[in-house]
Amino acid sequence: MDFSFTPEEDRFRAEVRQFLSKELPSDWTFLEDEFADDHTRWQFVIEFKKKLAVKGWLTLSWPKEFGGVGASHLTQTIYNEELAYARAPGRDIFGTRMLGPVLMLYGTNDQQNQFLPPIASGEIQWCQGYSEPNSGSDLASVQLQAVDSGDHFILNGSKMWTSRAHVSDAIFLLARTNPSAPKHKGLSFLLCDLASSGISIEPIPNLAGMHYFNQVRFDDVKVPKGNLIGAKDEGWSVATALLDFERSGIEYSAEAAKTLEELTAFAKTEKRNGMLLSESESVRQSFASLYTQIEVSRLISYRIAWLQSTGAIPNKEASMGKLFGTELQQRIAVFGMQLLGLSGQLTSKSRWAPLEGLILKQYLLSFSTTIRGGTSEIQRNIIAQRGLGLPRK
Amino acid sequence: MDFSFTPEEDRFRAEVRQFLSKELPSDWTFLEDEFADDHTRWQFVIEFKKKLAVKGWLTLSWPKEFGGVGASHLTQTIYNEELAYARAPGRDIFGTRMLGPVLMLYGTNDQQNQFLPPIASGEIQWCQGYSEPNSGSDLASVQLQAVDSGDHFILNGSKMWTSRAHVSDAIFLLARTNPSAPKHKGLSFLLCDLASSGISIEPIPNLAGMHYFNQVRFDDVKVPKGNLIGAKDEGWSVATALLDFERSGIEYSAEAAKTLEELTAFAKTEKRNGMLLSESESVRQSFASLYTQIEVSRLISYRIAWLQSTGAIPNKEASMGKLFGTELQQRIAVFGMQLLGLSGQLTSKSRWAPLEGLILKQYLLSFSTTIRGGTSEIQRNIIAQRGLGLPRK
Amino acid sequence: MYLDLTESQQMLRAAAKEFLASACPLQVVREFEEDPETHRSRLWDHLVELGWTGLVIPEQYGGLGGSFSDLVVLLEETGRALLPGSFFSNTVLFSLPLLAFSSPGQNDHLLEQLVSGEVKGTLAISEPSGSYHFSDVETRVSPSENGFMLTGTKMFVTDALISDYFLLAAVDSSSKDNPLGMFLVNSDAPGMEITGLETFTNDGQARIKLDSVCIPASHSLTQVSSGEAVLSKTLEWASVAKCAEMLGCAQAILELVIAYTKQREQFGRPIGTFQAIQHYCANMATDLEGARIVTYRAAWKISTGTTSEMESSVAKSWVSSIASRLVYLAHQSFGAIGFTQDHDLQLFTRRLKAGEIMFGDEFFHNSKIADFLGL
Amino acid sequence: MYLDLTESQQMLRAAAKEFLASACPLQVVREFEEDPETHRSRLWDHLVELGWTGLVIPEQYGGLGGSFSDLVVLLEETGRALLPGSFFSNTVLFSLPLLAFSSPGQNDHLLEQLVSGEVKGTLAISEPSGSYHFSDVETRVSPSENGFMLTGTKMFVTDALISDYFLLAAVDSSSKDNPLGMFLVNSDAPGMEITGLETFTNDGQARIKLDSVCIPASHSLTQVSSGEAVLSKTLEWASVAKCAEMLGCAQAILELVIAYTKQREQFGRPIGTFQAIQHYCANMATDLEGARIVTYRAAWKISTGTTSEMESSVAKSWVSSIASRLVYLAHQSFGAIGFTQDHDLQLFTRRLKAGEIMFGDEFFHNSKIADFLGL
Repeated sequence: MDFSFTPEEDRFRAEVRQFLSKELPSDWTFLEDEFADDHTRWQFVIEFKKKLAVKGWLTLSWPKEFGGVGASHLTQTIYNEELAYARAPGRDIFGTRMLGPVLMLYGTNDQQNQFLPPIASGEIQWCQGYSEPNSGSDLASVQLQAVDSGDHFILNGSKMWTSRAHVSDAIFLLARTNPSAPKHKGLSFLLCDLASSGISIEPIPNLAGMHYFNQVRFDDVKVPKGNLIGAKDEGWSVATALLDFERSGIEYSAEAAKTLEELTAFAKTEKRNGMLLSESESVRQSFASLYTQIEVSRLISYRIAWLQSTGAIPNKEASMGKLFGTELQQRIAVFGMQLLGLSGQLTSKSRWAPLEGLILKQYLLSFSTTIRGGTSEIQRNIIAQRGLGLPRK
Repeated sequence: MDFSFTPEEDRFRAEVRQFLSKELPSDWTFLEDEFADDHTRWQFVIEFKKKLAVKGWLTLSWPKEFGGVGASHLTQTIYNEELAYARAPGRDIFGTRMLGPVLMLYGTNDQQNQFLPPIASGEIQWCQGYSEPNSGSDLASVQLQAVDSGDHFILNGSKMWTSRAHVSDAIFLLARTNPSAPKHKGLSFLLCDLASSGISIEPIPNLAGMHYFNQVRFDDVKVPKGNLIGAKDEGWSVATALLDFERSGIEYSAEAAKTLEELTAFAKTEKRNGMLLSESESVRQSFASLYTQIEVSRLISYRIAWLQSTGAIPNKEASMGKLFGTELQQRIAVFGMQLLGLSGQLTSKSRWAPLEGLILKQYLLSFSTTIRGGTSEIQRNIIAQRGLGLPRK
Repeated sequence: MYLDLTESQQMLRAAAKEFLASACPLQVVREFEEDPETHRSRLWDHLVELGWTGLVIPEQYGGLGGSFSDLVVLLEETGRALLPGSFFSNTVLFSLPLLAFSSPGQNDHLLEQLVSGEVKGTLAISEPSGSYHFSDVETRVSPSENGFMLTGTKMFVTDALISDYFLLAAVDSSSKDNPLGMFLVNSDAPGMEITGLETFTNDGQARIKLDSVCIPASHSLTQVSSGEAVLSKTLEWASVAKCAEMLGCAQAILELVIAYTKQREQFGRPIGTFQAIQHYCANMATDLEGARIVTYRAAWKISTGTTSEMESSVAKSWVSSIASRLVYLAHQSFGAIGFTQDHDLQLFTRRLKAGEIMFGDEFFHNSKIADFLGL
Repeated sequence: MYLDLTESQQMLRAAAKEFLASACPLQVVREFEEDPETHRSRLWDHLVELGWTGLVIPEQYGGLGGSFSDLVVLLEETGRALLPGSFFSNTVLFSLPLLAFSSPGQNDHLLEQLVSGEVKGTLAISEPSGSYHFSDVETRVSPSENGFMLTGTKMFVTDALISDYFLLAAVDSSSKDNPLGMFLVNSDAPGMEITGLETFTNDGQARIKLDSVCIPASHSLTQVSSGEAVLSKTLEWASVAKCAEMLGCAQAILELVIAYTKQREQFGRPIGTFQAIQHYCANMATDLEGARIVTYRAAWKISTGTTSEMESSVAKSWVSSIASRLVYLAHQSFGAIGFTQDHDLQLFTRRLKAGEIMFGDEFFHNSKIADFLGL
């Protein structure tokens, strides 16, 4: 047993932390879901991502042959932890963590040469087109049609919940190329330029009023055949192949730790009924319990990263990390709102909002954390069936 | 809206309460599950039941034509509440609340004349034979065979979880009289003298070391045909007919209220770290929360009783009452154990056990409350499917 | 015991349902959030016409003389419909205490004006600390020529921007026995500065700065009872009334969930067939069953004029405690669609959460309950 | 970072598993509860033979010189097997502090005797108040001829009836700086009265009454560190060691549940196919995943000699908090059968609950964590 990081890993963490504190405005309280809400802010995000690219950090874990640093999973986890803790922009999950590895595994040399470098440099923003209006947890029920038409496919249908499509350049997606095959067969993995003719993007603002999700409609959109990744009709395997990207879920505990620190500072200055909030025994118990849960979440994530670093595939553990981390975020959000009391109602627009309205934003966003990226119910099913071997039927 | 009881109801409550405080030893801390643990104690229970019978209370809600008082559901609820609050013995659920009404509905005149009076007088102790080794929540999967043999049936098989069989005189049971019929058909409702030849009773002590449950084995046991209640092969309808007995579940909140009062007294005298437990803010919060939940449970029960008094059939509400009441008992047990700390480990045998080991007993018994009488899962299924109309398949 | 609505309450409910369905569909709720002025006066005129402004005010002032239980019936429906505007603050936070604590004749005219809808009032207690504890009231009152002078800051004052009067808590530090006073303050009195607050329900809360605001002596509401008594009763009524609104709102959420999970299919079957979803719904329904009955009980206690503080705190503690878990279970049942601004669910989610916070949350009321329990 | 057992730890675990499977099946656990004497000496001799009594004691005293992490590996297995007897108290509650806080040469012979299994020791802190707070120690110590004299009452002393020595906390009220002292007391010293306590795990806890018990000056264990330091470290180690036992126990429970729900059929299918049961199991497994990693982390911190109090409290807070919900979910999955004395589940249930209570529960450790957080 050794829970320590190597001196190089510690140095790297310090370097990332120093970079972030230098490059990020000290009053940065924005959350990922609102980066793209505002044009000026999004420009800052893009510039920031490019700075990360210059440091080589965007593709930290990519193998050297694909232009990456070839860093270990633990290094990548440290990086992700620090960026999440700082609520930093530039964590390009769709490009660097999802499409990149897919291309390395299934792309032709030409496709790799064409698509990987712009991801690594931060020039191209990708988004992900899996979900559709009628498919939530049931991902394989894709209805977007891609009809073979000589040197290209013609796409008709729509994608839903497409995060940041409105500020992205391109989308990777699953489309049905063989409508007569069973549900999981007959899908193909395609890359599509969002500037293509026939594409329209409609915002789906969320309950916090932020524009993050979109519906992307495809009306006779042409996709060149060169943009087919892997074999035709085998897109399901391409999309779900067990990719070796970092999946520790370290972000959950990192973001939670930051919030808990901010709430601690609040509790130590704010008085109610003549007493500091931090002097209340039940407030103290809540802080201690949440701190404990954050530690649990963080250690579960470290273990996932470490397992990956040994070449293991921690499926069950990743589901546990996601399940526990996101439900923890909800518990912190509820506690934060309780602690703030009436002031918790104030939005970030109010000059009287404590912590610039951060807690309210986090509370409102917390409804989605246990849904997106695989609902808590799906995670529990996976843990029980795949992890513990309980029977399906 | 009127939440008040009538003056007569209030008077009745006072009368019951006074009776109980006079007739019960002041140090009575026994729980229903241990009444039959000890011969002397069980004799006291039986005598106590007969005293209740003399007052007419045993058959409070039976119609007058069957020798009852014909009291309203609310009066019956008050009675049940007071007995539960006092942890009094003599609540003969099997005889007065279950078999009695079944006989009134399905029994012949002869059967009613034969079996009802000894229930009303408290002379005969009945137990219930529904569950079997292979049927838990799936009650209809009865395997006990009853073969038609002229003027009697011959029973072979066994019943499980038979509460108090070891101190009972007779058992009412479901047996399979038609093995080729579907699961819910082919069962018959029979009455069987436990002194019959071929019956053996084995104790199933529970995890608290109490003897409450038994396995009852039937080896060529003869049951006269006159003991068949309702038609042959239609025992399922007899057993599950919606009987108009009091089902408010008032016992849950009544027992809980008593325990919370005892814990309150403990917290107001016991010091830890130089402070009374009752001065701890988180202890105060827990007490207040549990008190609130007891009130909720009690009011849900009153509503069920009131609905019944109007002739309504509160299925969904009764499931909610059971679900909420029993889970509340678990929360109180957990809190009680937490409050007692190390002393909570001491059993009733220890002279140093606080509250004579009551909290530990309640904690250990609390594992069964959400299982027996219909598991919490079954209650939730009923609420969702029958109550809210969610689809089964 | 009679645990159902009276016949007249059932009529009141039916009429309210009908009116709200036509005058206040969710589209109006949305538009009101964006721009209250489009619908405000139309909705208000309707309420006056229906007599709602005088529901709890005796007939001698032109009102209907309804009970607190009647009010609860109505609020359950306005909560279910998410009725925007100042009905709650005007009736619960202003009319009720004015009625109960005015000395004979003191505010007769004002009560008539409340019924006719000519004037509106609201309550101003909380301050920047965001607390309902009496000890946190720092706004100062001192005697002035012909009356009193008030200085301080009030926060989270509901409907302050459109109210004509505030029932306002202030402290006279020179008085040892009864430092807390309750005063009627005109919204246009010199020295008043009212600023709207951006809250997540856009429900028109405001900050009020009082700079040496002078009011006549007759505007003290502590001639009959102490300021503490006025404030504590007012807060108690407000918390039970809020419970009623919340349970209507929560009931609407449960109905949305049931309707959705019955028809939404995933993996080839309605998601309402999944045991996880069924159990979520069962939990929500059970929580709500308790919420309804504790709220009705508290309302009945208030209506009958018996001691009711404990029962009121029990109601608000319980209804607040179920709000957080209910909204999470609802969203979890809906999945992504419930998280969008376009979906109606979020309208209810935000208001239910706000209700949890208002007039004391679970912890605030648990502290009171612990006191009552002698702990 | 290396988050797995070392090779030697894996061997230790395998050997422990093998030994416990043969020497300590659950039948032995049951018999031990009824009548400890049948198996006590046989089990003890085995442990001595395997070197377990010297696991954490350096080679110079004849021990194996293992680390605290090694101990945790072993305790996870003894927890899984519910090993009865005094291994825990002797090793964790006595050998560890004796080793760490004896002055050079002070207890060399005793350490050798602990390794050889000739003597046994345990810890006596709590008193009738049932508390682990230092301020609740009321047993008095005063100087006497050639040493100290002790008077007071200790409660919940594990394995007191079979121990030769007690490491005992007492207060010298005349000392202002370091009132708390830790002393070695012989079990057969005049003035000692040891009475067994009936607990729900029948684990041999006892009450000790000390009436002017005299001990030599050399029996003070506060020559190197203060009494508070000795006690606080001892309690810290005990709480992490208890976590290890508990997680072995909890793992065994989860495995029982999985095996049962896979085969038990209701309504024509294994109950393990019901989503409710699957989600219960997923929750238990996730809680346990966290329990294991926080315990290992605390053990690693202790092994490396770095500051570890916070991490230890985090471990005990978490493992205690999951214990209650885990046993309820397990029983809920089993239904009635798990509630019987004959079923093995209850053996684990009772011990896991007892573990939650020992050496500070969730609330006790949360208070410490809040202090560490500067709240």
